[in-house]
Amino acid sequence: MSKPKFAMYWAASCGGCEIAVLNIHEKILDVDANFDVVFWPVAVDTKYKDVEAMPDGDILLTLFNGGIRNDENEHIAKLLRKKSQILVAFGSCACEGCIPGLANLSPASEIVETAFSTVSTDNPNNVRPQTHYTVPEGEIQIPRIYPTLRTLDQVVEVDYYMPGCPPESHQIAAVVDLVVQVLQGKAELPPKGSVIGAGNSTVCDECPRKRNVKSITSFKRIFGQPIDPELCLLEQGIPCNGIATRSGCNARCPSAGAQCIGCYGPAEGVIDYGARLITAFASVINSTDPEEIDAILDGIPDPTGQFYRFNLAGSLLKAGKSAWDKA
Amino acid sequence: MAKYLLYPGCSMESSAKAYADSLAAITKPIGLELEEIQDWNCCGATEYLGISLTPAYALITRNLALAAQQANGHRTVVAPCSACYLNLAKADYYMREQPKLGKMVNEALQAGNLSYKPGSLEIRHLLDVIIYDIGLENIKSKVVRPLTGLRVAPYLGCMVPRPDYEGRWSDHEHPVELDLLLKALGAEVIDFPLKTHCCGGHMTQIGPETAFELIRRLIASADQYQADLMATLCPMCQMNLDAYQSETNRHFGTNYHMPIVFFTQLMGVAFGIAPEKLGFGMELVSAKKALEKIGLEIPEQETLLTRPKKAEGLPMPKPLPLKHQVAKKDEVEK
Amino acid sequence: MSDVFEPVIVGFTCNWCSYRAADLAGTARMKYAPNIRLIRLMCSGRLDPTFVFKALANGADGVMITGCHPGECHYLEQNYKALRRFHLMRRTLKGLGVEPERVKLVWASAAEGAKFASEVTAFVEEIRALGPLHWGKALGNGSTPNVAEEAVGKEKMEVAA
Amino acid sequence: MATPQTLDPPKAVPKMIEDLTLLEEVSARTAGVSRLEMCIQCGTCGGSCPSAADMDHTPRMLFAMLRAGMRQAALMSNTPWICVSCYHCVVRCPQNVHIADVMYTLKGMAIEAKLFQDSTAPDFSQTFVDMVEEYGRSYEFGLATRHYLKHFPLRLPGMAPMGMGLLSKQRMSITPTRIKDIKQLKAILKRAKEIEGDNHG
Amino acid sequence: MTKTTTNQPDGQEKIGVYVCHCGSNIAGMVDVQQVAQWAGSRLKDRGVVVARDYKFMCSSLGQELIEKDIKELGLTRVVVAACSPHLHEKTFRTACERAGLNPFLCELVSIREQVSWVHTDKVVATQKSQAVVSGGVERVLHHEPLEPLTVPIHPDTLIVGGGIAGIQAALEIADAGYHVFIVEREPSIGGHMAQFDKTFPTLDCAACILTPKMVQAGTHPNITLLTWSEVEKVEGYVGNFDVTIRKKARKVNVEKCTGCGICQEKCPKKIIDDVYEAGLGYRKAIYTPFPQAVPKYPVLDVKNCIFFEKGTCKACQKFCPTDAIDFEQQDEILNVKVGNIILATGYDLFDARKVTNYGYGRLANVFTSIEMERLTNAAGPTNGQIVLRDGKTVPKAVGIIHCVGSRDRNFNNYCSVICCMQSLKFAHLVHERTGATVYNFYIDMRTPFKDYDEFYQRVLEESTLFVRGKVAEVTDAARLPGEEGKLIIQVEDTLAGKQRRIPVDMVILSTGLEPRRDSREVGKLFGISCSANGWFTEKHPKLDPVATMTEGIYIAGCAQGPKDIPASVAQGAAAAARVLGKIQQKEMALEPVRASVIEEKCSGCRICNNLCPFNAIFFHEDRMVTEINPALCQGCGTCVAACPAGAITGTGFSNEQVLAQIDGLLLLNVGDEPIPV
Repeated sequence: MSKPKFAMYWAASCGGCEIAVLNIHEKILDVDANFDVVFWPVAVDTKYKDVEAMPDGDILLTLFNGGIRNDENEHIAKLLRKKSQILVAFGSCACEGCIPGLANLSPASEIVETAFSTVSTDNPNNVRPQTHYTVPEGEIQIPRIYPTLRTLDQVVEVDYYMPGCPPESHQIAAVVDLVVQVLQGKAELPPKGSVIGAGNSTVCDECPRKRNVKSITSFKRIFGQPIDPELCLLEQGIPCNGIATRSGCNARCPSAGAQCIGCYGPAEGVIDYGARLITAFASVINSTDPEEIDAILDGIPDPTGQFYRFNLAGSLLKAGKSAWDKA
Repeated sequence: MAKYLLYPGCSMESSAKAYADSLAAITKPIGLELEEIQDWNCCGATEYLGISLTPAYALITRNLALAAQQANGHRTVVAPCSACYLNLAKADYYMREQPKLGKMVNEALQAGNLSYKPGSLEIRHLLDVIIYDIGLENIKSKVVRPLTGLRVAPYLGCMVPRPDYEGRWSDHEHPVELDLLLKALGAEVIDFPLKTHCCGGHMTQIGPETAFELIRRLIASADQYQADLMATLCPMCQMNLDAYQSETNRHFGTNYHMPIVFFTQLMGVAFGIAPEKLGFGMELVSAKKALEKIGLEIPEQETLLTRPKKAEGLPMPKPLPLKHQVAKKDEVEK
Repeated sequence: MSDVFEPVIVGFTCNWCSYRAADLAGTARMKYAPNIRLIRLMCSGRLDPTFVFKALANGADGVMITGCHPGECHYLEQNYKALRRFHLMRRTLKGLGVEPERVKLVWASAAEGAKFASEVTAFVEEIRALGPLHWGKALGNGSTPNVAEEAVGKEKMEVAA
Repeated sequence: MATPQTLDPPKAVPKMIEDLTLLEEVSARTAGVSRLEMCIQCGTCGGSCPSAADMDHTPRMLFAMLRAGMRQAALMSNTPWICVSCYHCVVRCPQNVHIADVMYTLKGMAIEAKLFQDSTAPDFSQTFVDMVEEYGRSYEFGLATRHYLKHFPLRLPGMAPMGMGLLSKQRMSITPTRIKDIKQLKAILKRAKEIEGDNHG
Repeated sequence: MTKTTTNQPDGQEKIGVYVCHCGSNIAGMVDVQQVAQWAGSRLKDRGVVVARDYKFMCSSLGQELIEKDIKELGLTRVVVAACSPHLHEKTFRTACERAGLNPFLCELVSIREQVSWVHTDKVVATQKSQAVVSGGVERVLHHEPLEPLTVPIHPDTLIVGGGIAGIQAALEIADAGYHVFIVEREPSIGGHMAQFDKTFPTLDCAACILTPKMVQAGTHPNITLLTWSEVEKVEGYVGNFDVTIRKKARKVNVEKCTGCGICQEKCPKKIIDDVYEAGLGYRKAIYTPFPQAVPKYPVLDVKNCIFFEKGTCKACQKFCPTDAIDFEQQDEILNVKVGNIILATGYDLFDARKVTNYGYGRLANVFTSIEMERLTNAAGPTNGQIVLRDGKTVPKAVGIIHCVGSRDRNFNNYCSVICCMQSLKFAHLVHERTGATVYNFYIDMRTPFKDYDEFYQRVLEESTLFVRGKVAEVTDAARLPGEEGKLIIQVEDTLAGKQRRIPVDMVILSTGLEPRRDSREVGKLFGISCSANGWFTEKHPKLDPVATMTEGIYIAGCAQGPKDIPASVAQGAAAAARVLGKIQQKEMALEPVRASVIEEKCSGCRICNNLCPFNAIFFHEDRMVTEINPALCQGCGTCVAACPAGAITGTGFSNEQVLAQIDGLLLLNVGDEPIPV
């Protein structure tokens, strides 16, 4: 009998996720062994129309990475949803917007302007993209940018979420294993909508650093001063997001002496990732004097960036006001 | 070595020349570096404030603005004159307490392309700097001719210990700093009850009778304690008590002879500097006799007016431990 | 609906002081703007920024948080924690381009019914001045956003000759 | 130099009705935060004042008068002029009222309203200020002589020896000193006066 | 992964909505019928099966209406839209309970205090009411049945402080047949009152009325006196406190000691007694603070003992007839279990040396009120003779200054309550014992309470000279004839409107009361708060003046604020009554509004660890997880809001409940424009 079909797609994202998948070493052979890769723009040459031609639900597993930034992204998201039995929001971008989601702090028009008119751009005729344009070879179409980037589940129904920027290879391997097990009837799929390839607690759970009762009198950048290699970074005033970030990465950054920046997104059941950090950080500030508190908070120069680096599009407010005002 | 910006004030160049001379004479021995604020102007004394708010504060603040320009790294302005000290400190404080005032003053300063950010300078009195920065031990070590046997009434007047916006002094009513300094010089310091009472201020000019009464109180009290002289740190006080003493005597038919000298002059004497270098002789009520006493034994006098030190009878309460700044200087403690 | 903008405000009140202040305003028949809807928490320390973001995301134009006066917290010191969170929350909103003034922290003791009433009315006016946030309408709840023409203005679509 | 401006004797002022804006006005025109409204009439100020004996009203009474809106009587009082700025009342006041600064305010208002019984003090202040504005420094000799000539001609002989003493001991100079950038100072003061004008017309 | 839309109810729940008219109180401004109809129709798919309006929901008929629906329609949730929950939440919860529905499945939303009474436009008020009801419905969907947790009450009581308030409380409880531990810092109970001579306004002798009570407390079978002891640690919660007490070494074996007093006689070391004699008298290195001390056993003051300084002496030991002196004796640590605690830790006196213009400590003949108490006390250093510091001269003129350190922003801005009467008492005593001229300097004369003003009248009759004015300064600087050698009181006589200088021989400073220097630490130790000034904060200033925010901890006497003896005694008794009430209950129910940690979600980040002022949160180092003690938790929810992993949940005010209520209030649940105002 023919192998179950596998697809992977790359919407608004950096491509790191594809690398991560290839990074699972010999496990990639299992993928090949167990699946028939029908659609994977970076790996195999399939055209959209080929996918459109497939019967609905023909694909068993689709790993969709990247957010929905333009009409092409949305079209393919909907298409793959129709064609796939299991659609996985793969990686931070698809799950919660990730770095591309930070563009939600500015209106789309500004983004286009920045892209086409800043010094970094060589654009002598000051050209702007157009959705339709006729060239001698015929008419070409360029995707239309949306006012904001949306997460996959804000556009289509998603079966599973796999967080991480990118997801850790050992986690991907584990998921591949799981699916293979399921195929061989050796395992059950987790309930729809659940997060796979990650833990249920937060990074601290896997973090080797010592921790005590916290009482913070100042926040500092991690560079330019001695850092106790044993002690919890937050206790040293380093704004480490590990406390609120889903476990599963084996606390890579903190164990390596860098603060967690939160790529694994919120813990199980958390509604707004940033809110958790705001309240947690504020809770352990050791001051009752408004001015002193403000002075201490100056140690977090860009709270929005600190708290929503990966989660903005997936947060309650989803975007900066300037972006939604235009919407 | 600390470096300070000096705001001398008008009197230092005229009525309080003795203060200026003696200060100049002692700075080297105690290693006090002073740099005069260039082209400073009068602080308005106690007069301008009573005429018009913004101009008065603008007048004062021009000096701070100039000082701020001149101060590279050093932010302490030292004023030897009480009124100057208070006016500078007050302007700085009120512009902080009431930003509106700060706005108006800076708007005025704009007209002279100047500006001053309240709180950017630290305004301190000369004595404050000598006690807390130079330190008593340091001063003791410089004493070659202790003022042994000289009974001195320490007199600070009003505007140094009060209102004391920054809490720099040990007390508003009975601060100990001057006493400690004079003791360090070896003088016999009387517990002068009126040490921070008023010398009459500008009343010598506008209501002499009022002023004479205030002068009388001070001189009389110091005399009761058989002080040989009064040591002050304020040109106005010195002027009133010294220059108006004879007039006061005439007014009340008294015959006091109480020399009024600047504490810096006594420091100079103790450091062994020649009196003439210290502005002695400029005082109208001569300190000659008092100076002669230095070094001589004085017979024990029963009649001296002193308070019962805890003799027989009921014990006295222990004195209150000095405020932090004093306390932290252990040498001051003893 | 009248044409003047009527802001929608969600208020979070401490069960021990400000909620009672609201009750007092009632028993004293003090009048204030009806634009506010109150939610009772045990303590301002219970306030989770999630609540505020949720309210704003779901159509509120402003959020008022009220608690016991500093030093008077029913739970000793929890209102100070609310104070810190409030500060950080406002900074974050600012970063998101939302006027921080849309979230206000008010201390009101159980005795301050009048203060509560006047604070509400004042806040309503402040928000009215800021204008609607209409966040929900724009992005809320998966409403399909309108597309490029609006994002990238038509005229920009032409090549600059 | 500017001809010394002297102030006219007070004109009769019609009786005023209670002026309840007085307290506020004084507060508003005082540097810093006056806290005048906090006075509990305890008398610490009146008790502390070294020159109270010569005052028409103790500071405490004066504050009561301000509350009662007795503008004319309050501004007429010699109390602010007798104040020697010793700040005893200020540090002792249980309500932390900025008493001394309120006195300065009242002087200013009295001059503005030309309400004072005796022009000695206002004159002195004015003369002093004139000199400062002219030279940027105070000029004791000019000040003393001019002032005493005008107000205590009879005292001059008595004062002469002292004056001579001061001169002979170079504690007073006959010629005034002028600061370098007097232009700048004058400009600043000019602007300051305009601002003051805009503030309380 | 974030959901903004309201999650659909599973359809299991049956909700009843009841809108109250409250006569015309609500119906006058809110169209209650419409609100009910709206809820019935628009909120149908949210689970509302019945919505009624009724004239008075809180009436028995109204309650029966609910009970009937619960039984017949099988309601699983109830929302009542009426007055403030603070008024009738209990009423409706009980109604539900009667009908067999868990009381916590009932939600009361206020449309009276917060709608009809404060708004003026009926249409708007009605719309707002709908929104409020909608919020209640969404919220109640997430309610869960809760059972109040009950804890047993240990019958023993700890009283901290053996002053008159503490003694009174102890006797009340002990007489009722329950055991009491009194912990007192000093070697004897009695407190400040034991230092006093006469007590106003009746002038009966303090010792005469206090000593019997002290003896009673000392001998009572139900009272354990722990003097020369301090509380070191308090663990547990109402009904079940574990208290650690340090019994400082007396160096005296109380089993053997008979209190004969020979040791004190023989002890060669004389020390100024700063505590009991207020620095005016002396004591030995081994001493009982005063003859009537309870217990009678002396205490050896190691700091001043020659043996401990130089290694020789031991006079006390040599002469002790019962060989009770034990230089080796060490501190003892006791652990006691108690159900309730009363703090009666009293006050400190304001340090008059801070008011330098009054010269205390500099001018010999300026005395403080407590020094005066000792001077006038027959058992005091002068045997009750009122004399100057020289120990012999009787003053001819005495000035008494009120409000020293009180009502003054430079020191304490509050009124110390007792000073006026205390000053009047001194005026009387001085007049009576010396015939001296007495001046009283006051800002305001405050003589409320029974027979106080009568006493003022009496002192007036004794021709005491009253001067209304806060004294500016006390000086020895003579200025006028007749002032030499005197203390001059300079003051504005505000009624005469002139400054006066009044020469006197003696000045008495009526010094104010201050919180104990360590009141804040003590407050922390017992988990209660202090006011800005440092007095312990009562649960309610009027309606619950002896209870505190922490269940099972009560306050009495000056620890709660300045007060006189009658008030302290009354509070002591009141606190005792409250404690007895608790003991009688044997066990008590705690509000089930509590926080708890979901262990598998807790990553042990310890963010929450220092957030709880009630010490309910503790961390298991071994398992690296945090746990919350439900009995200690007061349910504020601060930790719930703080947990970055969302691992802490709070019953009664869970995230789900609040978030759902937001949706409801904003009418997202019915897909309307958020609140058309």
